[in-house]
Amino acid sequence: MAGLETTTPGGYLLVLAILLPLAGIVVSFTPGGRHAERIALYSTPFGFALALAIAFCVGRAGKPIVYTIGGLPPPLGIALRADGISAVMLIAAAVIVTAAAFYARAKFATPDGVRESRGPMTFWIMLQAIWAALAIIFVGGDLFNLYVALELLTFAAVPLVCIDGRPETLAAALRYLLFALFGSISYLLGVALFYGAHGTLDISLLAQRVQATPVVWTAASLMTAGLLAKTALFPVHLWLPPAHANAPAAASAVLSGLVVKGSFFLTLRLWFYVLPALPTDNIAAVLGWLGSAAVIVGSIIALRQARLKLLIAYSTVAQIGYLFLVFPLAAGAQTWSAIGWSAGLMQVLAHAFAKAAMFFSAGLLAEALGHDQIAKLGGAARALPLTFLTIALAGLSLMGLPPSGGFSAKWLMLQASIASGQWLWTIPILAGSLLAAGYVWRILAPALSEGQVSLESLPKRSQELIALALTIIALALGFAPQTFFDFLELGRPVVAGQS
Amino acid sequence: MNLLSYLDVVLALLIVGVASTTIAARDLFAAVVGYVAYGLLLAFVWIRLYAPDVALTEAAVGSGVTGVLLITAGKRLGALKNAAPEVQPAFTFKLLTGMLAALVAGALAAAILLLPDPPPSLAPEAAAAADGAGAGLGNPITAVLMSYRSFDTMLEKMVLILAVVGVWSVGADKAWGSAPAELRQPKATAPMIFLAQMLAPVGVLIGIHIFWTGANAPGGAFQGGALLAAMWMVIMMAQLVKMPRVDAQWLRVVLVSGPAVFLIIGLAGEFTAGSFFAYPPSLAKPIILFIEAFMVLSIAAALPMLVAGPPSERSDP
Amino acid sequence: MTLLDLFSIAAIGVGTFFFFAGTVGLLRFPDSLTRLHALTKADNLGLGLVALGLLPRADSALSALKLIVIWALVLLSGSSTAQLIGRALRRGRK
Amino acid sequence: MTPSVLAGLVGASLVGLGLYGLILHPHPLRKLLAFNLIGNGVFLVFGIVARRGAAAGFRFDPVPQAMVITGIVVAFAASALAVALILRLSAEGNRVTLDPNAWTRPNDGDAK
Repeated sequence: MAGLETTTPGGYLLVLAILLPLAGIVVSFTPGGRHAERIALYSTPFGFALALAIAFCVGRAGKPIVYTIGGLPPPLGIALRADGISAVMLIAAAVIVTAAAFYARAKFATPDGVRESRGPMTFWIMLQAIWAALAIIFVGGDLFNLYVALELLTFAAVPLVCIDGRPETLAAALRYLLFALFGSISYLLGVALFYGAHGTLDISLLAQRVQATPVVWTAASLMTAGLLAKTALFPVHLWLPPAHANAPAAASAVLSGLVVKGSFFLTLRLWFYVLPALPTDNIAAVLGWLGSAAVIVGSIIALRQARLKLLIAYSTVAQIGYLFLVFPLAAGAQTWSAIGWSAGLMQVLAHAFAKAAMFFSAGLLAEALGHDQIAKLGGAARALPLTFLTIALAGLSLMGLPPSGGFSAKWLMLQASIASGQWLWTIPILAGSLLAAGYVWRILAPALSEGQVSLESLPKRSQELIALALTIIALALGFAPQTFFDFLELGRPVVAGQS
Repeated sequence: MNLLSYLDVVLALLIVGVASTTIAARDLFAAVVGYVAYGLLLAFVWIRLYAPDVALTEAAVGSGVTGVLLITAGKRLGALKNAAPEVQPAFTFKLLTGMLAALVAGALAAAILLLPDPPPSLAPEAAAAADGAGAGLGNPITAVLMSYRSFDTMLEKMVLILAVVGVWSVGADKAWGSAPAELRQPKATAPMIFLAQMLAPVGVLIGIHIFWTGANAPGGAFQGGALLAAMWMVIMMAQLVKMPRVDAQWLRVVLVSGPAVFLIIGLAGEFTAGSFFAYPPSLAKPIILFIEAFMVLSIAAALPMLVAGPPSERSDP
Repeated sequence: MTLLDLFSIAAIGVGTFFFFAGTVGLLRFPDSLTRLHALTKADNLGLGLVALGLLPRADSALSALKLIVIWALVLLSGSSTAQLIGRALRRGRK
Repeated sequence: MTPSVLAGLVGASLVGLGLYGLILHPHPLRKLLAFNLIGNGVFLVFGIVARRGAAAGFRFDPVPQAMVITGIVVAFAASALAVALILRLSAEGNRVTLDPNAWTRPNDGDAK
């Protein structure tokens, strides 16, 4: 059979990037205890190196790199493909997972005197599982394979939410699980219909075959609905704040920074890679409106929170809203759609780093003060200067003030909406920034005010520096050169004649 | 319409009817029992769709082990005496939900009826590949699971491991390491012990047989493993063996053996057959059976552990 | 039609009748113990007769053996669970 | 009406029934049952797709059938995790509810 896809140079790296954390789980599980922690920590540099190597190969080839598993090409076999966005997301995941792992050493060390304990064992295994699942999501080329990856992500994320075992965290985890299961099953139903209509689940083969038939529309709607439930886009965001606010800080950072991006990434894959040939104006508008509503509603609720971690979690709801503006702003093959695409991806990255740093800092704050009530933060900034510097700088990126990745993202979004004549989207973009300034100020104002706080303990300097480092990445993204945005375009199918 | 078609219609109505009662039942336990009965009926539909492998899996896992899980859960919830009366949702909410559900079901039914004709299929490709990558396996489903889509199957084994860790992690801190609560309390009765003693040896044999024939006929690692899992649960219910401690090394090794062997052989494929998760053609069938043997063990250990729940403090000696 | 065919028809027919009677009993009998009684009749006799009727039609000795094993297994599990349910009922009454 | 069409209608009804129960039932175990109904409906759709794909001497397309087997095992694992959470939650209090606020003790400001 001619025309079947074959493995490209460097393709084997994609398999290794997935198998490394999976092997980590297998090896951690049997001896357990301290070994799980060591294996997770020691594998991070290798994972990071693999992500860099994949990015290098993609950049050198100038097109996606491919691996056909078992040497069996699609449609019968499964292909892995890494393009520009896959490579960048792999690097971002490696950085944040590494940061979370080193940050979590303080809380999730196996205590002396026991061979193994519940919290650490769960955390180190699930952290590796999240990494593995995200790696598959970023490079997977087969919709059913991606379903299994989504489930892997769910099974890894839910136990992290209730890792400390309080009843409210159990309730949050259960609610998260039910939403996530609904999301997966809805996605799977769409997968079944796609297979029934076109006899393949390979993304690039489907892209050549799909037509705007009712079956395809039903399949795409079901998959999108499922992915939105998992991404917590308004109005199916209800599970997110309690889940993300109640998890331990290291887990919250990974959940808010990366896990919700996994299902968002698949939404991008679906509409921009599987269905680029479809006239998607209406769907893009609906997603844009839902995103705008999320920005406004999420920010307003964030403004009213009494607890810092809940405020940050609602801010995630709002910032996720921005992501969905990419659908109207990057549609089709206009000159502005490249700007919209860059803006969307920049928002993914900037939010991932800034939000992870924010949760890390909130965790340090709660540990040092013994609470995370915003009203009782008076004078805390003087007691914990480095932590509050991180919160302020990360807040800068969330608001979208220069110089920061958040600024770049929002600036590019404004450009794309004006260039495309869709000026209506500028309203939620600007309003969201103002509201974000409001909720960041709500944290900083009492902290900077006069007052005396009693510290239960001092945060570890290394943990503070990890949070600061992530913030600096979020700010540095604001200086990303044009080559970076060109890299993000690698492998993105652009169909002429659509708008 | 012949007789079989009438029976099909009766079966369809029966399934939808029983499914409705599990949704409509006022009592939690009645809903659970209805669900188990419904699962068995569903296995017949799979037979009618020429899917004996799925029918076996549905009967063993989808209805059987899931049934044990749900009934145990219903019983434990009932024992807690806290199934407080549920707040009934408002009528308008019910109406709106009903309309949404009907809309989704209608759209789905329409989509199914509108599936293209002639239908696309990978069956010809699978048939063509049966001698090469299909590795001479007579059962095309085993070939798909273990060769063309072995990556999915390996990941799904990982999902089972994560689910076990997840279920264990729900327990109390101080219980970690100890055994889950016994499936049947307080004491096994004589008929239960008799049943376990008589049934288990036969069941284990049949389980191994189903796994072994799975290479060429309906059956395979999933179905065989599920049967072995059921036998282990029967023996544990009769308290002929104790529930294992979750930190027992042998249990962890057995649980992880399936994915571990799969992973190692998948990695080795790069050197023996030129690609990850490829098998050398001459050895493909024995290698696949080798991997499947460990998968059977993993499944047989994982399913009972998932049913048993988190480690419990009470079971400490 | 051979004698064996006639035998099959007769055995399966009677077996089906026992299933029918058992089902009617399950639906109509007043309490759990009597319902249990009806059910076990269907399982043991009904299935046994159906298996017996199918025996001459088995295409190999192995599949004939399978039929017998199926019946024996159902007999075993049916009688044991009937015992278990009965005991549970007695405990409940006390 | 062929078995595939009939099974398709059953599948669609199961998805509808399950969705209704999933949204409406307050008790998480009932929600879980409803989720399993949806799951079965989805698997049936795969089954129909497989049956329709009969070709080349096969009475079914093996690929979707293999996917159903994977799906059934994953769905069971999901049910087990949910049951574990439900049982633990019910051991904590006298009402099983999904509302985390209902579990928050008054004056609970700490994030520990």
